[in-house]
Amino acid sequence: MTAPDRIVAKEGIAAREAARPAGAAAAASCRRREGGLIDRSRSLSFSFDGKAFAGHPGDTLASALLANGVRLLGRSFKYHRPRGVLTAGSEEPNALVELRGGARREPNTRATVVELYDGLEAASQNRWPSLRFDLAGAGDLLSPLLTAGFYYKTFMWPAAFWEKVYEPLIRRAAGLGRLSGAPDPDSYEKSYAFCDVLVIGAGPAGLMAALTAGRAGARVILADEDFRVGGRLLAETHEVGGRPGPLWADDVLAELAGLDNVRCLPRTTVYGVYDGGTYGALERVADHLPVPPPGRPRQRLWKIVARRAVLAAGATERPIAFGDNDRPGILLAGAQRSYLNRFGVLTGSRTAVFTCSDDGWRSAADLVRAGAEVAAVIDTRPDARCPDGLTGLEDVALIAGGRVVETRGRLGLTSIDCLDRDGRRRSLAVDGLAVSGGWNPALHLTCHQGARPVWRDDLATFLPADDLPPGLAVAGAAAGGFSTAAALAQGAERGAAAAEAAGHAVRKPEPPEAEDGPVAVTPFWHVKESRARAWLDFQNDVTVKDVALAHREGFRSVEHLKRYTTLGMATDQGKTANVQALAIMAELTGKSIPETGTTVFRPPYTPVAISAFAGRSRGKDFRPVRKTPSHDWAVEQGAVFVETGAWLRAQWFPRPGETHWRQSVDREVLAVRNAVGVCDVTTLGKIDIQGADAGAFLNRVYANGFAKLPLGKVRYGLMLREDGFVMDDGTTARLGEAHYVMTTTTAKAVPVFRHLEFCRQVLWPGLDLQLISTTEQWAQFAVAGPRARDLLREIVDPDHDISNQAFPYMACGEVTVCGGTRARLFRLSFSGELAYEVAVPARYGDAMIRALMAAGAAFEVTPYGTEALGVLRIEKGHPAGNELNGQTTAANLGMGRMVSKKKDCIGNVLSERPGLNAPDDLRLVGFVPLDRRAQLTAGAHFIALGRAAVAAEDQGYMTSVAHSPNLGHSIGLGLIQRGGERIGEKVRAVDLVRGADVEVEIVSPHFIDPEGERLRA
Amino acid sequence: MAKTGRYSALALIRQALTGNRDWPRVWRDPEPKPAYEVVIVGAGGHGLATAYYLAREFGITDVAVLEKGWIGSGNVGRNTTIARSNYMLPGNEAFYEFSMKLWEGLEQDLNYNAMVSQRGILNLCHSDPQRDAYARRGNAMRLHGADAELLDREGVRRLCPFLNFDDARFPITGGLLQRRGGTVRHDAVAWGYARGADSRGVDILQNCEVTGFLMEDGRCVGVETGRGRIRAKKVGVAVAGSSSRVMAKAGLRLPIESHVLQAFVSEGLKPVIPGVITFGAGHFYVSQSDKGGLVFGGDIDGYNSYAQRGNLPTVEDVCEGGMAILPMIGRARLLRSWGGIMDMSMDGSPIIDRTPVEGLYLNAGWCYGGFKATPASGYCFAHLLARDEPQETAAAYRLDRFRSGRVIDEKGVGAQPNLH
Amino acid sequence: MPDFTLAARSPLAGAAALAESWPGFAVSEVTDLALASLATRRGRETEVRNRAKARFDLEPPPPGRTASGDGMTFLWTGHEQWFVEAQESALGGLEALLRETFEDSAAVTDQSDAWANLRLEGPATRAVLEKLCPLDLHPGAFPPGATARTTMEHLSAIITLRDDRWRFSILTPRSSAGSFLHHLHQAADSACGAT
Amino acid sequence: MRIPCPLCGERDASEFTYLGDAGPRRPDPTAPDAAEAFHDYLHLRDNPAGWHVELWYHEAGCRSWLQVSRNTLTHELGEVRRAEDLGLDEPSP
Repeated sequence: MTAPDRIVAKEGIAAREAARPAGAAAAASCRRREGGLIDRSRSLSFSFDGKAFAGHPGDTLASALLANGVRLLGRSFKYHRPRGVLTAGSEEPNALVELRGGARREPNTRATVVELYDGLEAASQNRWPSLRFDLAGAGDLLSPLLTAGFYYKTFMWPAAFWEKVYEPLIRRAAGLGRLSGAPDPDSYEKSYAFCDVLVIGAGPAGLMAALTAGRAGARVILADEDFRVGGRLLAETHEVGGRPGPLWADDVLAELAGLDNVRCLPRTTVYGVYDGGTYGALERVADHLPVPPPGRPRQRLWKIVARRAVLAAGATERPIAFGDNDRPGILLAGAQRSYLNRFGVLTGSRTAVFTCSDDGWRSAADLVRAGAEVAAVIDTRPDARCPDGLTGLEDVALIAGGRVVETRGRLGLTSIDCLDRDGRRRSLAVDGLAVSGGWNPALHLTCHQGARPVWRDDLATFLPADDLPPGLAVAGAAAGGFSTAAALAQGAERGAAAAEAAGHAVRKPEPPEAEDGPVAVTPFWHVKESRARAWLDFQNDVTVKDVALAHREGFRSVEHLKRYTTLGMATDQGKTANVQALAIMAELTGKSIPETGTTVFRPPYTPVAISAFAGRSRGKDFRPVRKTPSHDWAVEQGAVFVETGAWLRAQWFPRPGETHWRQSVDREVLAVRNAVGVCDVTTLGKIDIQGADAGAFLNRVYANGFAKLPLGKVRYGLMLREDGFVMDDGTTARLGEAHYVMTTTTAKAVPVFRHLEFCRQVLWPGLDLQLISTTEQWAQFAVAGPRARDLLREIVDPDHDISNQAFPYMACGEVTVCGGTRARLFRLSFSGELAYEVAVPARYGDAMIRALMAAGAAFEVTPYGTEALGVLRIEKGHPAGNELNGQTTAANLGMGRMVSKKKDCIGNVLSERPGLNAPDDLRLVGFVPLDRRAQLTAGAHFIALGRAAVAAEDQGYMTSVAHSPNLGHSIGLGLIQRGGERIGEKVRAVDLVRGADVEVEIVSPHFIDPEGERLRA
Repeated sequence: MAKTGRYSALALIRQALTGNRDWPRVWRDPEPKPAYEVVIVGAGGHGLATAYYLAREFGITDVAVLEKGWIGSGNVGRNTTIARSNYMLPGNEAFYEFSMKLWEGLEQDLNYNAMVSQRGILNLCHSDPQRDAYARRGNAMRLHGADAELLDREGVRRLCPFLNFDDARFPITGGLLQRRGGTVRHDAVAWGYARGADSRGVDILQNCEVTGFLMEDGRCVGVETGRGRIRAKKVGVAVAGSSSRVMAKAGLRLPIESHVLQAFVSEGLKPVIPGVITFGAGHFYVSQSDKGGLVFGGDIDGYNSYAQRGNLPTVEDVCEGGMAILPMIGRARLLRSWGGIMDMSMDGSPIIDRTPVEGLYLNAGWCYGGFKATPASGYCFAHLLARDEPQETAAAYRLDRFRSGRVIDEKGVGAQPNLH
Repeated sequence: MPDFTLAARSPLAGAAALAESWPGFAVSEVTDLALASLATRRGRETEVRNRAKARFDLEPPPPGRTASGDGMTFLWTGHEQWFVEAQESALGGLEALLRETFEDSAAVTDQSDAWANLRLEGPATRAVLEKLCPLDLHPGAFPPGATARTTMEHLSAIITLRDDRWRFSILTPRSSAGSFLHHLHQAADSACGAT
Repeated sequence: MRIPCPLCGERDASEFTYLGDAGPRRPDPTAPDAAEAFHDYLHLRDNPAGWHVELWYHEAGCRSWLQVSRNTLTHELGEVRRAEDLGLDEPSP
């Protein structure tokens, strides 16, 4: 053990040193010949900014670049300051690169967490023309102008210049990395997992927690963001139970791997805590490979439901703010040790240590042990001395009560100036500076449900609050247990408690022996003597001066500070910045840190690719496809398909020679009017309703009367919402004494079923009825046209009489078709023609359409699609989706009289509100262009002739239009004020967005067969 | 306003030369007075804008704005920053177009650069009925003097060639474009209005939670606060997200539920998306900020919540929607998410009206469209407070419209707040 | 009159993905089972149980469970509701048999054509399903005979563990069965290696 | 968020469809004040910050409508019961 006075004596040597060219060695290899957790027997080639390098398995991109003497890795956001590596983990603010090329380019990738693979390509970003020569770096000179929030105070004159000049300039400077612009070529997947205990982090605390719970038989998931377990043990030289830390970690991993009840997920970041013990985690399945293997995803998004969880995510080291503290070569001390001990890399040929706690001394000790030169330990504590237990530091200079005030080195550190406790200034020629400002527990996940961390003066840090997310406990450094022994003990204790809570008997764990150094931090936030800017948020270039300006201008709450200065808004989310900035604001306001505020964190802990959240639901697989029973047949016919909700439906069936869709649709419409057409209407919702009270129920959910629907009859039904507006329409058929089948529109099948269940279970649980969807069970075809009956006589087995007398309009019944296949037949018409709908079990749907077509050949049967279906219903004046838009009442649709006032039904009370019954309300009517050649357009608004096209003159709008091949011109349905009273009146249909303005006549909405003779034929 | 108070490039240079030491506070931190002519509860965007227009347009400067936390801590600081006036229904469009016009002159008016950026908003459509509905809406906009263009598929492709035209489950068939739509730097709106109101004499009182209303003879004559009793001739409440909780103190039940809306931002990226784009076959909207982050969102989570956080299914749904139209953003990383509490009303439209309690006025029910309305909402609420009659573009936002049935239901889903 | 006898087609007939198999996992379509829903009419709970016992010698199972007897398998699907499975060949119509058995004590509705019935089997089945199914399928949580209705890849699915190891069945709506199979195929590729 | 369905067990909330406050009871449409009562029933809400009894529909599972106690500040779940079991005539809590 060294006497402190001897170390102090060495100060004189350091003080006399002139600035020697320490940076000269920068380009040489910084890899030590031995030591670390890399595989020197294998070499991996990679490139950075086009230059080839080599590294080893076990390297990160950052460690491999540092090993190759590359210190300059990027540029900051605002001032384009040259930047190197600050950390060795996911908190990295500086060393961001564009990883990979082509469509796989990933901007803003932290070099410190990229696992090196052979052939890796990376490039620096946010610089032009090159990383070393970045013209935008000149902006650094203008920094007095570009203070926090400067843009709120200028760029306002002249007003037109914002979008034209200023903003384009700002946007040119926006962002860091570039997207490829091409679709992400990789695949992603989701996985679901359930466990008793989720352990987050596989350092000493996490490993111990997992081991304890795992041995007790609990279902355990252990997730760690690193590709190797061990956490801080990998970066330090600690022993655990007499074994080197990394080897102990390997032993534990091996034991865990042998337990069936334990699942280990390396390369997996638990990024969010959600309600009900749900945790989001991202597994980087193939990010350490050049491309994912065939069939495998690049990343997997885990949704883990855990009865208990132990957060053992460790801690993040804090920098200290001092003049030009952002130069390449200045690292956090813990990171410097990580590069040395884990990766065998010296981050400086001559290194100084700047610390406010004993922890920084570890760097000096490890460097000395590795035979590297340590220029000095600059310890802010006036009474600093070498901590107990560290050896080999006899010859290292100590500057007690010291501060680093300035640094030098344009593209990398060459020297520092520091003050001793008496204010004497001295220069040290160093190309490495290890900074230790204490540790912040990685408590981010504890905040995800709103808990706010609490300040602990004795530890000079925020600790997790008591109101943790339910089921979550915190262990190790994340809970303030900074020593290895404390981490092991807390891990064992929390792991045991979690397993016990999940019902497992736990044998009291014996944590192995390990270092138990005291935690002595004298917080030191920034060096007041520094005149140069001192960085807090490295990436967003937020300095101490910006915090002072925010304070001056009144942005003093933590949230104002962050929003005004952009502190903590960069890709690292302020992991290395927020606490210091808060402390500095506290100093400025003269309040304590807890009085000033706290910093909270929201998901995700580290950024997650948008692709990963989308998983397989992208491209054509964005949503499932529902295919009708006649789909394959329609494909054979060359049908054009259209997406209607989840369904794909045939839109029309082109025939050879038809060059425009209208030719096909006109032909199909005429075929229905003149012969017979067939259309797959399976997509309409079908709901089977059975029970003694089914009739009474229908009478309450439909606005029109259903109490007396006879057996074997179908009735049109209008369904209102409780607020009196129309919800849906459809038909209901009575197939048995207590058996009904309802149809809904395609779009409303699901919401109507939900609504009926609501009515059945919540409103009227006393009624006896059962509901089940049969949409998928039956393939249903509309057969429409004057020859529909002729065709069906070929299909329906002859023992069923379907003559007009036996089976009139609105009849229904169960029949057999095609020689015994059971079927349902409904005499319904959407087109206004003699029409039926015939339903067969869906397995026969494909055969049925073929049978209908074959049987109908003699009657010139024509398949028709949704487009012709639309034309037919517009010709007939039936409302559909464009009219049933949720904003219309029964009265709007001309069906006001259908709403029974005599019974209790959903919606009839509120349908009588004055706002739904205004005298100038909209009414659905028909429209024809005065100039029959003119095309009507849906969405046009109606304006009186001779009046200006302004909002005050707006009388309504066109809902649906079609070309009627029967009438030979365009027709429309529309909602216009007092429409029913205005038949024969002429107005303009103004469609400004399509440049159309057509004079139209208001007509009856029933363009074809207004008396309904055809459908009763 | 202090001598150095006017913002300009020149002021920046002058300050730079003197070490930025003389910038004044953006708004004062006064002690509450015992009485004001008007007290506004809630120093969010709408409350601050109300105070600003009361002072600027209606000459009422004896005004206090009360905020339980820090100004702008509500939804003005938690949104996706979109400004647009692309509404369809009478009662809405005139109001939002009025708001758009106020946005257009805002910075010069406030001498504060809120970065009103009219880079356009494009609503994609994926079917013929949707196109027709957009035509109806676009025409309504044009009839109100707003701009609107209906684009076909090729028109959309020319504007945004990077959209998914090749591989979409729901192909893009066109879109409705409002070129004057865009984004505004949200926090700056609160700060700019605060600065403008403060400089005209309005007291902005932070950390001043309203704990009750002072009632005399059935009339509201002030508020009880954590910083003492404050009397006022008129009290205006603009606390969207907390409207039910605050108005309950006056014994009122509202046609409002509080729901959580999540929003998201990606890491900073070099610009790839020019304006605002919305997906029409799912719920997703996105723009790219001047700092480079993709700012995006989708549906509300769908259940009553005051928790300011949502859950994973919504995150997944939003990102699925994003990938559906913009497969190039897949490797961009979602950086941060947040949740805001929305006043979801029963028809999806807001309320700016007197209440049954004399002297008490309500500005509420903004669902998740309140940000774009900030200027007009402030102006119209100020008009109502100053003159006791609605401003003409906000006349339909009555509290009693659910009783009368004169609802303004853009989505046509009825009295079901989580569907709006 | 020409013969238009209708040929049946299963929901996934001809699906290429059904021809594939993976190490430790296979999927096939079950086409020989009839399916009908059985829902107790209001207040007839005891009667339904008695009739089931008498005719099929089984107790209609409680929530989350299946029960088999006399060629019938009951899958619980909702409050007082079951899906009843039986061999297609064994009946003169399952729906008719159930109607005859339960008369007016329960509502019976044919569901045979509404669902694609997939059989998933092999030691890797849980590893495949982990990527699709949001339920805990650990044997402790989802024991043999367990059944549950849930959502997988935006699609409705009724999953049942059919033996005491790793033979599952999934019922998923007919119209979208192709999409379901597509996702299952991708999950199998990921879990077991692309074929 | 996970909802303990009394029939199916605990499931992710995404399996359920939310309706809202379970307190309001559909009024008697024949009562003289039916218009006002229906307005109140359909539109006015207590909207509390804290425990809230609400209706959810287990749409992807057993299709039961459930009456769920849930805390709107913490998203904690309390008692969950089938709405049908509660019956029509139970007075509002």
